[in-house]
Amino acid sequence: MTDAARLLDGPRGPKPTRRLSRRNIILYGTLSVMALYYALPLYVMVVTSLKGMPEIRMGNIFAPPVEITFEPWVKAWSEACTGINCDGLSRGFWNSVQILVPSVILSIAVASVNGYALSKWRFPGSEVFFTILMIGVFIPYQVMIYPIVILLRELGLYGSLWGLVLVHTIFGMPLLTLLFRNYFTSVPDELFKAARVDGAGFWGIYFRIMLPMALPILVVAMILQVTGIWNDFLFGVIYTKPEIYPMTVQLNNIVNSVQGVKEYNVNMAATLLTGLVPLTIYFISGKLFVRGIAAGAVKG
Amino acid sequence: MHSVSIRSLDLHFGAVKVLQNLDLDIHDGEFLVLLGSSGCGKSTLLNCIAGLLDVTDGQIFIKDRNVTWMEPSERGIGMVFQSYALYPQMTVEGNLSFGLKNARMPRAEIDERVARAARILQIEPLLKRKPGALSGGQRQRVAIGRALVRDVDVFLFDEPLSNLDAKLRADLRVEIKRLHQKLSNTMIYVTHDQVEAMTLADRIAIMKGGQIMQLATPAEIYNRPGNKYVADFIGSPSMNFLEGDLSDGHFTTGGENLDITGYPFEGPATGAATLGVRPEHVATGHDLQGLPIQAEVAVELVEPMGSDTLVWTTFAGQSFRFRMDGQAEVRERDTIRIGIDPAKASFFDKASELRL
Amino acid sequence: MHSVSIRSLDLHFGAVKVLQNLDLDIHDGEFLVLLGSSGCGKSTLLNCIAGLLDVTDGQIFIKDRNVTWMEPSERGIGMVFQSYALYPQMTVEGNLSFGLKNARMPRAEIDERVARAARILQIEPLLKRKPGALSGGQRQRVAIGRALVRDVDVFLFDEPLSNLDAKLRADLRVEIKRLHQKLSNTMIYVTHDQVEAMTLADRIAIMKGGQIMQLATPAEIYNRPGNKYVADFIGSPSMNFLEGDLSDGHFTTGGENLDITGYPFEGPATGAATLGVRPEHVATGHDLQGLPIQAEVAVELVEPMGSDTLVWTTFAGQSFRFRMDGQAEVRERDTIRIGIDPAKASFFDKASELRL
Amino acid sequence: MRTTDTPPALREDSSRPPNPLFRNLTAKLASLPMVLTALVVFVGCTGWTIVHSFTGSKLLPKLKWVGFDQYEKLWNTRRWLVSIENLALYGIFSLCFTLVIGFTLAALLDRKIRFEAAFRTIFLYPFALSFIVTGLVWQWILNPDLGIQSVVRSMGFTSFEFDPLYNASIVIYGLLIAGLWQGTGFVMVIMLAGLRGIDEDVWKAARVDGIPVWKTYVRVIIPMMRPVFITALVVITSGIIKVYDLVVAMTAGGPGIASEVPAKYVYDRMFSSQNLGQGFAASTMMLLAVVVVLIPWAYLEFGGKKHD
Amino acid sequence: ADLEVTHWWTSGGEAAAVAEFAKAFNEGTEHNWVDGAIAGSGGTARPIIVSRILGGDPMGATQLNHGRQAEELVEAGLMMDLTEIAEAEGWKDVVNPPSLLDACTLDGRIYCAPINIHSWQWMWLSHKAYEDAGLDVPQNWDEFVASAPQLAEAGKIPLAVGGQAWQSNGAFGVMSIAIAGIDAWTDVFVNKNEETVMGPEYTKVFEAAAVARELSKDTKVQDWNQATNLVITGQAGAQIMGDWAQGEFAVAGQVAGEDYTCLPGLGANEVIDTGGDAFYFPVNDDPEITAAQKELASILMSKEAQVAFNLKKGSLPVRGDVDLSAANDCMKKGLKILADGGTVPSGDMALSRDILDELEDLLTEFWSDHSYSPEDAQKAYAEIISRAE
Ligand SMILES: Nc1ncnc2c1ncn2[C@@H]1O[C@H](COP(=O)(O)OP(=O)(O)OP(=O)(O)O)[C@@H](O)[C@H]1O
Ligand SMILES: Nc1ncnc2c1ncn2[C@@H]1O[C@H](COP(=O)(O)OP(=O)(O)OP(=O)(O)O)[C@@H](O)[C@H]1O
Ligand SMILES: [Mg+2]
Ligand SMILES: [Mg+2]
Repeated sequence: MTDAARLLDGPRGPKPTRRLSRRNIILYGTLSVMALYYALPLYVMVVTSLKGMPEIRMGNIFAPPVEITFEPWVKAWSEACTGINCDGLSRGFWNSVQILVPSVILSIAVASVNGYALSKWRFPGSEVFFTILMIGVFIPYQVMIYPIVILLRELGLYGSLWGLVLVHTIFGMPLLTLLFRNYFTSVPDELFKAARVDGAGFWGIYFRIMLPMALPILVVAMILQVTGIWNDFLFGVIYTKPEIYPMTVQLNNIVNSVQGVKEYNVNMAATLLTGLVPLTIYFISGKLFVRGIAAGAVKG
Repeated sequence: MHSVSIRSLDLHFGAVKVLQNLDLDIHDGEFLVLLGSSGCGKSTLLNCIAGLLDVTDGQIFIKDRNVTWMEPSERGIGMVFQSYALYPQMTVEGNLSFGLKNARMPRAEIDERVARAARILQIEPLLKRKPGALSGGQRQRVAIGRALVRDVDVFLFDEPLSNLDAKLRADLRVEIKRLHQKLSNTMIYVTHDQVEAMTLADRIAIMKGGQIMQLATPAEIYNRPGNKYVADFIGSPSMNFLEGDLSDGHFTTGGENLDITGYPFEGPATGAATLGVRPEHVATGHDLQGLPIQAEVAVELVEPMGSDTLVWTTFAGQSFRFRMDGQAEVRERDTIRIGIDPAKASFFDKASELRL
Repeated sequence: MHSVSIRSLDLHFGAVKVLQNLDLDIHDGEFLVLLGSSGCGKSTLLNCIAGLLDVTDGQIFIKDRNVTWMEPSERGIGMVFQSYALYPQMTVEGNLSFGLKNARMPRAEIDERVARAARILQIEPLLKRKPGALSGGQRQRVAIGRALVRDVDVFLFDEPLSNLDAKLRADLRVEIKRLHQKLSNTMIYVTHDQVEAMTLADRIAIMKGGQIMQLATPAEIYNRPGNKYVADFIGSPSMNFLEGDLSDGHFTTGGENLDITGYPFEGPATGAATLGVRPEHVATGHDLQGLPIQAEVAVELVEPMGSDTLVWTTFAGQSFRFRMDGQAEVRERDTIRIGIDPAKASFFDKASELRL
Repeated sequence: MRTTDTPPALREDSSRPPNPLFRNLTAKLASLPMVLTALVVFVGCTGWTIVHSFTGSKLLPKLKWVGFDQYEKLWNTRRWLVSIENLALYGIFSLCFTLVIGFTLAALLDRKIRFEAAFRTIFLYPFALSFIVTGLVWQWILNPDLGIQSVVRSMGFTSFEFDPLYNASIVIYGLLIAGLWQGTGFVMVIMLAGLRGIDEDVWKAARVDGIPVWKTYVRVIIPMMRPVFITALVVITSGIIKVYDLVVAMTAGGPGIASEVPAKYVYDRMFSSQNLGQGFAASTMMLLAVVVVLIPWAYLEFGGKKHD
Repeated sequence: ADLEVTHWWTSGGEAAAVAEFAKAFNEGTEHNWVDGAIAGSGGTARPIIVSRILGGDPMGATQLNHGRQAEELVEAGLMMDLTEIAEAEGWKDVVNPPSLLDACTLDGRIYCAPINIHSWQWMWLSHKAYEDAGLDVPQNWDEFVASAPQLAEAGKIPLAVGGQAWQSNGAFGVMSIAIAGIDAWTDVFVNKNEETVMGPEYTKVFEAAAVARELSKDTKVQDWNQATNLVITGQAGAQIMGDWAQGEFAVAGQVAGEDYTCLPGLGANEVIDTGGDAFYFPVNDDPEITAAQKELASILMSKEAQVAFNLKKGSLPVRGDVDLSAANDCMKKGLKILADGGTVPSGDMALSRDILDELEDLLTEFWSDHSYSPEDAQKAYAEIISRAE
C-alpha cells in the first residue's frame, strides 16, 4: 500500500514527555497548593478533636496529636451540656434524621413535579411563576421568618414537624425546580409525546417515564437538600419545639456556649459529628454529583 | 370513507403562523408522505393529527369522527418518532404493553396482542431486552410495534429514518413498505428525504411554509411537477432551469432559440417562463436521435458517482448538469453533444411559478 | 515527493488497538478520501496526522519532514471539523485571523490573507458576522477558510458534511471539489458516505477495524472491489451476493449452474466462493442479448426512486435486487427476465473474502 | 392545488373546543404547590414585608403607618451604610474569586490529570459543611494566638502579622477566605460540568491554529460557557446576598461594625432591636437592589429570544 | 405537666444556676422542667421566643430581660397575668428595689416574675496578673489606668474586653456612671438630655473610654467569659463586666479578695444599676400548663430558689428578705450598696431597645476603630440621645 513501507530515520513512536515537565509542575503544583487550602481546616478539625485540652493550649493547631484521645468525641456525642441537659449531640441526631427524611422527600417530590410541569406541560403563566421562584432565590430568608410564622399558624402546622418540612420544601423549591426543569427540558419531547399517544396522563408519564430517567438529577437534588436541611439551624429552631430540635441546635449550643475555656477539641468533634452525614454523602457520590450537575445545571 | 380529513387547519405559535388554512383528505389504507424542507411544518401537521398540539382553528376527522379536541390516545392513531422515543427503562415488552396497560386492558389480551405484534415484526426474541441493547433497525420495529399493538387506524411516522446511516436507512425503508403491504393501515409519513418519499408513497404531499404545494403520486410529482418549487425540490441532482421567453412553440433563452414541439401545454404558452430539464433526461450519444433540441457543450466538472456520472457544463449561458452512464468516459474540458426531449421537460410561468 | 507518508503507525487507547501497523502514502495534490463505517478509526488516523493524538508507534511525514513529534500548528496542516468548531463569539474575520494573530504575523499580512481567503471562498460579505448568524454552508466555508489563511500544505477534513441535510450536502460537495481544483493542495477527507467518497476522491482508502482494506481510485473500487467487505460497502443499493462453488468456468449456486466465461480471474478459479453482482449491472430487456447468465424471476417488491426503480426478487434461492429505468413499468408479482454479464461481476474467495 | 376530495369547507359539528382553563387540568393542579409558593410565600410575604416597612412596628407587626420614616432613618444609619459597603466589597471579591478559583480548579481538573476524583472531593467537601462549622474552624485558624499567625511566629518570624478577624481594615478578607473555602467547590463542579460539555473539536481547532492553552481558555472556552457562568452567577449571588451565618459565626459583625452586612442588619433590627419596621425597610431595600439587578438581566436572558 | 422553659443561660455559671430552678421545680411540684436552652445571646433566642409565642405554640415560661422588651407581647394579651399570685404571695412587699416589679407591671397588672438583679457596675481585677507584674492591685479606675503601662510591659493585657459589641458598650456604660456621676447619667438616660452628653462630665467619659480602648486592644477573644477567663488565668489585669462574671470565678474555684478583686462602680461611684432577668409566662389554653406556670412563678420567687440560684449565678436576689450569709465578698458588697439604696435604673428600662442598639453600634465602632476620635463619638452619641423618646 506504500512505496516503501518501512521506518525511516528520525523520531518515531510517542512523543517523549518528561514526567516533570513545566506544565505538570504548574498543574499539580497549583492543584496541591489549592488542595492544601481546602484540606487544612478538615485536618485541623480532625487533629484537634483527638487532642486533650492541655495539649491544645500548649502546642500549635497544626501539630498532630501527641496523645490520641477520643474523649472529646465521647463528650461531644453524649456529654456536652446545653443549659441543664448534658447529653451532647446524641439528643438531636434522631431528630435531624426525622426532619431530614420527610423534608428531602417532599421537597424533591414537589420540585420534580414542578420541573416536569414547567418543561413538558407548560400552561399560560407557568413561566411567570417560575420567574417569581427564581427571584425568590435572592430573598434573604430572615425576612420571611415572621410572615411564615403567621402562615404556619393559620395552617395549624406551627411547631410541628410538618410545618418544618413545609418550610424546607418552600425554600428548597427555587433551586431544585430550576435543576429539574432544565433536566426534564433535555429529555426528548418525543418520549413525552409517545407516552401521551400511549394514553398515559400527567402522573402516568411522570411516574413511569420521567422519574425513572431522572436519576442523575435526583442524586444532585438529594445531595443539595440533605446538605442544606441537615445543616439548617434557624428554621429548625424557629419552627419547631425542643423535642424535635435538630442536631445543629445542639451544635450551636456546644459551640456558642462557653464553659470557662473554650473546649476546642469538643467543638471540633461536635462539628465533625454533625457534618458526618453530608460529608459521607459527598465522599461517596462525588462523581454522580458532577454528572448530575452536568445534566441539570448547565443547560437552560 | 376518508381515513383522515383536515379542514381549514390553522396553527399558530404565538405570532408565527406555522400552518395556514390547510385542507387535506387521506384515503383509507393510503400511504401518504409529507415531504418538505426543514421547518416547513410537517411535524407540526403530524402533531396536530396526533393531538399533541392544540390547533388554533379548523377541524380534524379520523374515520369521519371529529377528533379535533380528543386526547391523542383516543384518536385511534399510533405514532413512530424520529428517535423512536422508546422508554429506555422498560423492556421491549414493557414498551409494547405500556399503552395497553394505560387503557386497563385485561392482562391476557395484552399478552396476546404483544405476542401478535412481536410475531408480525419478528422481534419475539427481543421481548425481554431493553432498548439500549437493540440495533437501530430493531428499535424501529419496536417503535412500530408500539403502534401496532394498539390496533390503530392510522400510523403516523415522523422522520423515522433520518437518524440512521445510509445503509440501514435503505433496509428499513423496505421493511416499512412491506409492513404497509401486510397491514394496509393508513400511514402518514413525514420526511425530508425525497428518496424515501418516492419509494414509499402512494401519494406525496409536498409542503412549503405551512401549505401544501402539490399532492399527487410520486410519478406525477417527478414527471409533472405542479410548480417550480416542487420541480426544484424533487430529484437529485436537481432540475436544470433555464430562464427565457415562450412564444409560438419556441423558447428563447440565453441567445438560443429552442424548438419545443411536443410539450403538452395546459394553459397559455407565451410570456416569460422557465424551462426545467432533469439531468437524467438529458440525452447523449445514441439517444440524441430525433430530439428537437440539441447543442454542443464543454465539460467543466465531472462527478463520478459509481453507477452514473454527473457532468457540469454551461448551456445557453446558464449552469447546466446532466447525468451519464457510470462507465462513460468523459474528461473535464471535453466537448459533448446533448439533447433535450420537450415531452420530458417542464415549463413554469415566470411570475406565478406554476406549471404551464 | 509524497505529501503525507505514514509508516507502521500504531495507535492504542489503553488496551484498545485502534490503528495497527498502518502504512499509507499520499501524493502531492491528491484528494484522498478515508471511507469506512463508524468506529473504524478514520478520525483517529486523521488526528494522528494532525498531531492531535500522540501515536503509539510509527512515523508520520508531511512533505518529507518527519513530523511525528511536532505540534499540530507546526505541521503545515489545516483541519475542518464535523461540527466546524468555529469560535462562536468571534466574527468570521476573527475566526480566520485568530491563528495568524497568534503567530504574531504583521497586521497588514493578516488582512491580506484573510481578504484572499474570503475572496476564494466568497464569504467577503460575511466577514463581520458571527458564526451563529451563518447558514450551514457558510459555516463550512469559514471553517475551510481558517485552514486556507494559514497557507497549509495539507487539508484535513473530518466528515465536514455529515451534519447537513441532503440538498446542502450535495451543493457543498461540489464546492469542495471546485476548491480542490483551484488550490490543488493535498486533501485528506474522512467520510462514511460513499457518494461523497466516490464523487470527491482521486483515491479512496477503505478502512475497517483500524486497517486499510483497499486503496484505489473510485472506479477501481467500484468495479473491482478488492474483497467482499469493500464490495458490500460500496454501492447503494449494495451488491447482491450469491454463495456457491466455482469449478472450471462454472459457478453453482442454489441449484443453478451459471456460465461465467469472460470473468478475468487473477488467481485460482475453484472452490467455495461468493459471486457479487451490482443491482445496476443486472440487465433486462434489450440488454439481455448475448449474456451467458439469464433467468426468469418473480418481482416481489418495486421501489420507484424517480430516475430509476429498484426491483426485489429471489434468484437461485437468494434475495436479489436489480435496478431498472425509472420509466419502466413493472408491478409486483410480474415475471421478468434478467441477465448478468460475468465481466461486470466479482468473485470472492469464501474463506479469505479476497477477490479472485 | 387541490388537496381534498370534497369541497374544503368546515363541517357542521357539535363538538366545541373545551374551556381552555380545564385543558390539562391535572398539570395545573400539580403545579399548585409551586403557584401557591410563588404567590403566597414569595409574592405575599414580600408584599407583607414591604407594607410593614411603612409602619412603626416594633416587636410585633402592626399597621401603624409612619410613611417613609423607616427609610429615612435607615439611610441615616452608619451601620447600614457600612453594611452596604461591606456587602459590595465582599460581593465583588467573592464573585470574582469564586468564579476565577472555581473556573481555574475546574480547568485544571479537566486537563486529564491523575487523582482527579481525589482532588475534586477535596475541593468539594467544604460545601457539605454549614456556615456555623466553617465559621468556627476558620475563626480558629485565623485566631492570631492559636492559628496561622502564632505558628508562623513560632517558626521565628516574630513580626508576622495575620489577624484578619481582629483588624477592622482587613476583616472582610478574613470572611472571604472562609466563604471561598466553603463555596468555590460547588462552583467548580458547575464549571467542570460545563467544560465537559464543550465540543472536543473546538480544542482541536485551537491546537491546529497554534493557540496556547491559556489563550484558548480566555478567548474561546470561557465565552462559550456563558450559560454555565450564568448558573454559577445565580448560585453565587444568591449566596452573597444572604451572607449572614458566616458573619455571625466568625465575627458577629466585628471588630466594631467592620464586618456588618445587610442581612445581619435586618436580622438584628428585627429581632434584637425589636424594630421590625426598620428591619422590613432594610430588607425592602435589599429586595429592591436584587430586582434592579435582576430585571435587566432577566430581560436580556429571557426577553430577547425564546429558547429551549 | 411538662413545662418547657426557654432561656439563653448556657455558660458554666449560668447553667448551674438554672439547674437550681429546675431542681426546685421538679422536686417541689409534680411538674417537669423541660429545658429549652438556646445558646448565643438574646439576639439568637429572642426571635425564637417571639416566633413561638406568635405562632400559637408558646413555651411554658421564658426568660426575657425585663423592661420594655415584652411590653408589646403583654399588650397583645399573649402573656399571662400574674397579679393574683403576686398579690397572694406579697411580691410587692418583698421585691427590692421595687423598680424591678414596676418593670413587670403594665396598667397595674403584673406580668412577669423578676428573678435576679444584675448590675453592670463591676470591675474585676486579677491578683495573679498584678503579682506577676510586681504591682499592687489598684483600688479604683485612676489607679488602674496608672498601673496599666507596667502591666502591659509585663506582657499582660491591661483590660480585657471581648469582641462582642455589647461588651464594649457595657463597659462604656459603667464608665459613664463611674466617671460622669449619677446625676449626669440620669440626665442623659432618663431625661434624654443630649446637652449633657456634650457637657464636660461626658467629655471625660469619652476620654476615659479612649484610654480604655487603647488598654484593651490586645484582647483577641469574642465571648465575655473568655475575656473573664483571661482575668482568671492572670493573662489580663482587669475586666469591666457585670456581676455574672462572678459565676465564672466561682466555677474556676477562685475566691474573692484572695484571687481577684471586684470594684463596684470602678471604685469611684459605688452604685449599681438594677437590671436583671425576669420570667414571662405566655398565655396557654391548657389548664394543666397554666397551673404549672403559676407554680413555677411562685417557686422562682421563693426564698430557697432565690438563694440557690443567685449564689450560683453571682447575681443578687430580688428579695430583700433572704439570708445570704453564704455569699462571697463581692456579693456582699453588692448587697450592701443595694441596702444603702445606691441604685440606678438599668438602661434597659430607660431607653428603647432600638436606641440602645444604636448606641451599642456606635460604641462598638468607636471601641474597635482607633481612629474614631472621642469628640466625634460624643457628638454621634448626643445625636442618638436626641432622637430617643
Ligand atoms: N414551539 C414552537 N414555538 C414557535 N415556533 C415553533 C415551535 N415549534 C415549531 N416552530 C416553528 O414552526 C415551524 C415548523 O416546524 P416543524 O417542526 O413542523 O418543521 P418540520 O417541517 O417538521 O421541520 P424538520 O424537517 O426540521 O423536522 C418552524 O419554523 C419552527 O421554527
Ligand atoms: N479516547 C478514546 N479512548 C478509547 N477508545 C477510543 C477513544 N477514542 C476513540 N476510541 C475508539 O477508537 C475507535 C475508532 O474511533 P474513531 O473516532 O477513529 O472512529 P471513526 O472511524 O472516526 O468513526 P465515526 O465515523 O463514528 O466518526 C472506536 O472504536 C472508538 O470507540
Ligand atoms: Mg420535524
Ligand atoms: Mg469520526
